[in-house]
Amino acid sequence: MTELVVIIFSAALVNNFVLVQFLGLCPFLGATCKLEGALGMGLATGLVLTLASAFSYLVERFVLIPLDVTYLRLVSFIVVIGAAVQFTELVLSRAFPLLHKVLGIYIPLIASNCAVLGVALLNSNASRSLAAAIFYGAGAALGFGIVLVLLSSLRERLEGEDVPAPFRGSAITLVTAGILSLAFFGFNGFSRL
Amino acid sequence: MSTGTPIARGLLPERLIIPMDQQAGPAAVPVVEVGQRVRKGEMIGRPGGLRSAGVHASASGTIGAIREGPVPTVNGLTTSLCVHLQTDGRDEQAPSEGWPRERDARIDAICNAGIVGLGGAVFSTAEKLRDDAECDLLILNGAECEPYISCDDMLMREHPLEVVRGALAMMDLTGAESTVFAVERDKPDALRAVREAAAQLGDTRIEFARVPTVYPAGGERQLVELLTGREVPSGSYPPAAGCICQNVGTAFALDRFMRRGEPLTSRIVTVTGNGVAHPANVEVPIGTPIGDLIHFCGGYRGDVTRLILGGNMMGYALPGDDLPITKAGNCIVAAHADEIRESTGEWPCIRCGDCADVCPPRLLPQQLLRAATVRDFDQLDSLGLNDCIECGCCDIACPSQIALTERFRQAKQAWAVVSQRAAMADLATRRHRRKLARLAAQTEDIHRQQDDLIAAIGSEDSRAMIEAAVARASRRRGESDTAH
Amino acid sequence: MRFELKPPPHALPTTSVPKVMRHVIYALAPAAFAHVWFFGWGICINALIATAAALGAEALMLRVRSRPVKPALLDGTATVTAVLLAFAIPPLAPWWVPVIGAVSAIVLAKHLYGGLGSNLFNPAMVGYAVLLISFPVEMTYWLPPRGAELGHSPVGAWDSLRFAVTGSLPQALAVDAVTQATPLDLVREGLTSMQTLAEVQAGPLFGGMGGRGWDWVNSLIAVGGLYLLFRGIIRWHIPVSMLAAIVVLAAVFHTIDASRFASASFHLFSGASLLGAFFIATDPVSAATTNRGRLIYGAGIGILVYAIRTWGGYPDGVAFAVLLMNATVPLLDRYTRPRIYGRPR
Amino acid sequence: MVTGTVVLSSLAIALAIGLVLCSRYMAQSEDSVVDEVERILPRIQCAQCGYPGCRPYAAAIVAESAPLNLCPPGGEDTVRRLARFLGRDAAHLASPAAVAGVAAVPASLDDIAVIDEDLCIGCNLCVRACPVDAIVGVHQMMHTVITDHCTGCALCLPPCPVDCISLTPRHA
Repeated sequence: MTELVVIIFSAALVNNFVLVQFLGLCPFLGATCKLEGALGMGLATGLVLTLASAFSYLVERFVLIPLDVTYLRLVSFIVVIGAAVQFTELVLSRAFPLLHKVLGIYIPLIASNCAVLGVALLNSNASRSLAAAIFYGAGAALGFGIVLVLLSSLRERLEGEDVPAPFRGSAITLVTAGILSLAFFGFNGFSRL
Repeated sequence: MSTGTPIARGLLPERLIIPMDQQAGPAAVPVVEVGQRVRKGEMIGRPGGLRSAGVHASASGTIGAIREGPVPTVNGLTTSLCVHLQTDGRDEQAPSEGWPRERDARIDAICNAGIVGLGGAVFSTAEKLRDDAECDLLILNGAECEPYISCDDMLMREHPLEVVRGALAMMDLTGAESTVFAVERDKPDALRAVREAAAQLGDTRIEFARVPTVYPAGGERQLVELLTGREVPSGSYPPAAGCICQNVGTAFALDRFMRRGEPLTSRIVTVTGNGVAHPANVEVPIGTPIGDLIHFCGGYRGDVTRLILGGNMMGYALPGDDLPITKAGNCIVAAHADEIRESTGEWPCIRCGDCADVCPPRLLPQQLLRAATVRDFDQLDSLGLNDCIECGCCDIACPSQIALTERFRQAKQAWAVVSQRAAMADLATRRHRRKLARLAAQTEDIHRQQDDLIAAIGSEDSRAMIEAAVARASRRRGESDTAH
Repeated sequence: MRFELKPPPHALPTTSVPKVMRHVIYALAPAAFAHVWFFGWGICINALIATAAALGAEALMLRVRSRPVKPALLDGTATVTAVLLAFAIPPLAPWWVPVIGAVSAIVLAKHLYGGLGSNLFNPAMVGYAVLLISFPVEMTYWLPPRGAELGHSPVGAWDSLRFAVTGSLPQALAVDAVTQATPLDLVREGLTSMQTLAEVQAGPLFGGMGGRGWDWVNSLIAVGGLYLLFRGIIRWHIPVSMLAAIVVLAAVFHTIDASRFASASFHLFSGASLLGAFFIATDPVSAATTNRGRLIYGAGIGILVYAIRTWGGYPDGVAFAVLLMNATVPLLDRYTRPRIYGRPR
Repeated sequence: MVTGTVVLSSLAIALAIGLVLCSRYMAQSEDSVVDEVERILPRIQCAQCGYPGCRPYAAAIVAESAPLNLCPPGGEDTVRRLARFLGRDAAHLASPAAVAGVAAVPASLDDIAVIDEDLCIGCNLCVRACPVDAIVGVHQMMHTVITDHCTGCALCLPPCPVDCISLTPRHA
């Protein structure tokens, strides 16, 4: 059991997908205008990530390997992720129309989010067990969500500040993201548990 | 500074400016004309509606003029109809009717006598007593609303008997089971005097509480929480928490009206500050120009840069000293430049939270400031801007010396404008939808009529209708041919 | 008589930002003297260089933004940041280390966000983190404390000044021979190479609780912290919750396995725990503003400091812990608001 | 090679069927977002954004067929709040002239329409133009504006043949 907890902890914080491995940066900068939007984005990506890591494992284990077509791994993962994203967009537009409108273009963009494909490929490279793969996806989603929420709350607080004109908008966001990844440096070297 | 000498009396200026709008409710309506001679205590303005109160001549004399003029009220300088009275120094007392029998007549008499809360809010006392919400506790507020003010303290020391008798009368009127006298810890002799008076009257329903002298202990919401642990719900008044707060000055005025039939024509005002020769508590006829009051206390001393009505914390600066003392004026501070705050907002807010520590309603002024700067009214609502009592504690505690209270006042005004426009917008939306619905219904009626007509074409009675119409037309044409 | 019209309240304010910052510097003074006594004049040189760089950067930024320069320089906030940075830099450091640290702190962490009161992260810690990650070698030139017999004369004031300017020491002293790891580094290396704690702590550098020189410096920092507490400059919530978190975690793990986890007192009096608790985490601008928020903020820093020290890759994680918790401050401010008088929730 | 294509296509078809089934039974609700956007607009129904009312403009914004900066009475504040709510960039307010079919007089809640009663010929054109029925008057008789209901939308100014309506500040 501690093995799974370690996976989640290391995927979420130690080698955080956004701030340490620098994957999934476009929603990280794009979808964090508002806290609600960032929270929604984190959950949506989390849903896609867990679905994708589970399905990609199953597809590879029960379809690609027996039929010896493992060279199709990348393409089939993309198909799986695309389906997961469509499913998430459906769920969002039906159950949370407000969130669907606020996130807008960023939901289909999850399909092109390198963190999602990254999880699927890393899972298959490290040939983890199904449970480990799902936990790794969940850990990555958790890390992605935490960082998204943090940055959006920081950006909302920045609205009232008198930031110098050239730095307003995405420039100060990038500076903040930089300092955030500076802080996440504290976590490297943790995997020596 | 001003508690050394006893209450100074005998101030009678030759000119009195008695404003009609002196209470929290609507302004009184004058009942006298120019040139008419009135005696002291005679009604010159009758209550102008609910929550209003009567206004009386503070001295005998002739009415010089009745005109609009600037008047210092609770929330700043406003203009109000004022009766200018030329006093003749004879100080004749007008006859007064007796103290009526049953409760409602008494409450109306109190209202006509112009008795209002003298703690500073000038809320109509009659209205408070009439409100028969189940109040089990009457709180007599002997705590000063601000550090330098000592009018309540001196009043309790010199007239304890009248104050306690007034309190007992209030208890009977409101039906409260018990009364608590709140006196600040640093006023032992006032407490002793009032305790002896209560013993003398032999009434056991009165208890005494020594309240810590921490500003703003005088605020009624803070006093209710201090004495009873209950909190007055946000946006409502103490009766909602089962208590009624009355100032000791109001009790004294009620007693004077009960026994001697004198309406509220004078009040005790603390005159203090380095700019006054002899700071003192003075019994001041209502309507006395502040200049005369300062002159009575020995005139100005040194160069006075600011004249404040009220204390240092919530009082506001007056443009000149020709303004009258109203029922709400409990203190006048003539201040030199060195004892008051000059600049504000030296440094940006460093979010240290000292202001949140001193805020009586437990708000977060640093977050309110940020939300006010960004004009985020939903955030201001959830942060409780409406619960801010503008006591000024946060300004004093702020290391960046930001004028927080003023910023919150402006935010409240901006918010009032925004919410008023939102209400108008809601109304406009409803009316627009109703109009669209009406237009849709009208077009629908027209369509239905056309359908009926179309359906009617081809049936027998429709052909008869057409021939009748043709016949009418030809007859008309026939008459018009013969007419030409 | 005409009088001036100013809004209430009219009473005089009781304090001001320069006064607050001055008290912080007074509180740091005793610890600085102990630092000089044990580790030579290095810290004073660094402090002066850092302060000069910080004030220079601030003046430049304010001039560029055409803001009044004089009041901002006199309010002492840049000075406090520089002095705190100097405490975190090793005494023997080339001149450009404090300069880069101070400039990145003032420009990057403070003025890019809009000057005093707007910075989201603690400027001193951003500066320190930049230095720690960009110049790992220079950040390990710590000196042995006075009194630890290590066979060579301690580095004099002139020697450290020479090193700061020229980067070279007099021939008698070689940089590697002179410099010495901090007790925390020694504990880390010892534990990773499977030595038991007792063996590691038997070395000459250890004595007292946090290491020979360090326990004096840290206890004087605690004295300075208590001074700030009683003057009301800082509140108890952050220091108490942070130190409590460290002590509790250290005690728990120490009882579990005494040979692999250091004792609570060692953690308390070594590295920057006390400096962090009283001076760095309590920086009002980047810390939480509600009391409950401060408790969570402090506890979070304590937990992260212990985690990084025990399992992390860096000897002392105070800088990263503070930066991480700074990131959570907007959330803490929003969700830990006290109940308002007269409102149900 | 053949097995590869078969595997992929079957995988895709399976997932597609799953999605179609899901989309069938979930109910669609769109208008809650339009309500939210409409509440941000000043809602004085002045049609100076080129849409016949605030709700149509809100629907256009939600359908992303209209930019956020067409509302003159809302001003920069409304543009900023719309951008904040929808997470889009806040462009500067389009100058009223650039908006199709706009009255020369900018609408604002701070103004109200006032009819110069002795010039009014009772033609009833303004009553039809007023979006909130704030003008009363019988045919051929003098008309007047109900100040509480008038939103200052200036729609009654153009249709008046004798030009007797003017927009004046509300609290003159």
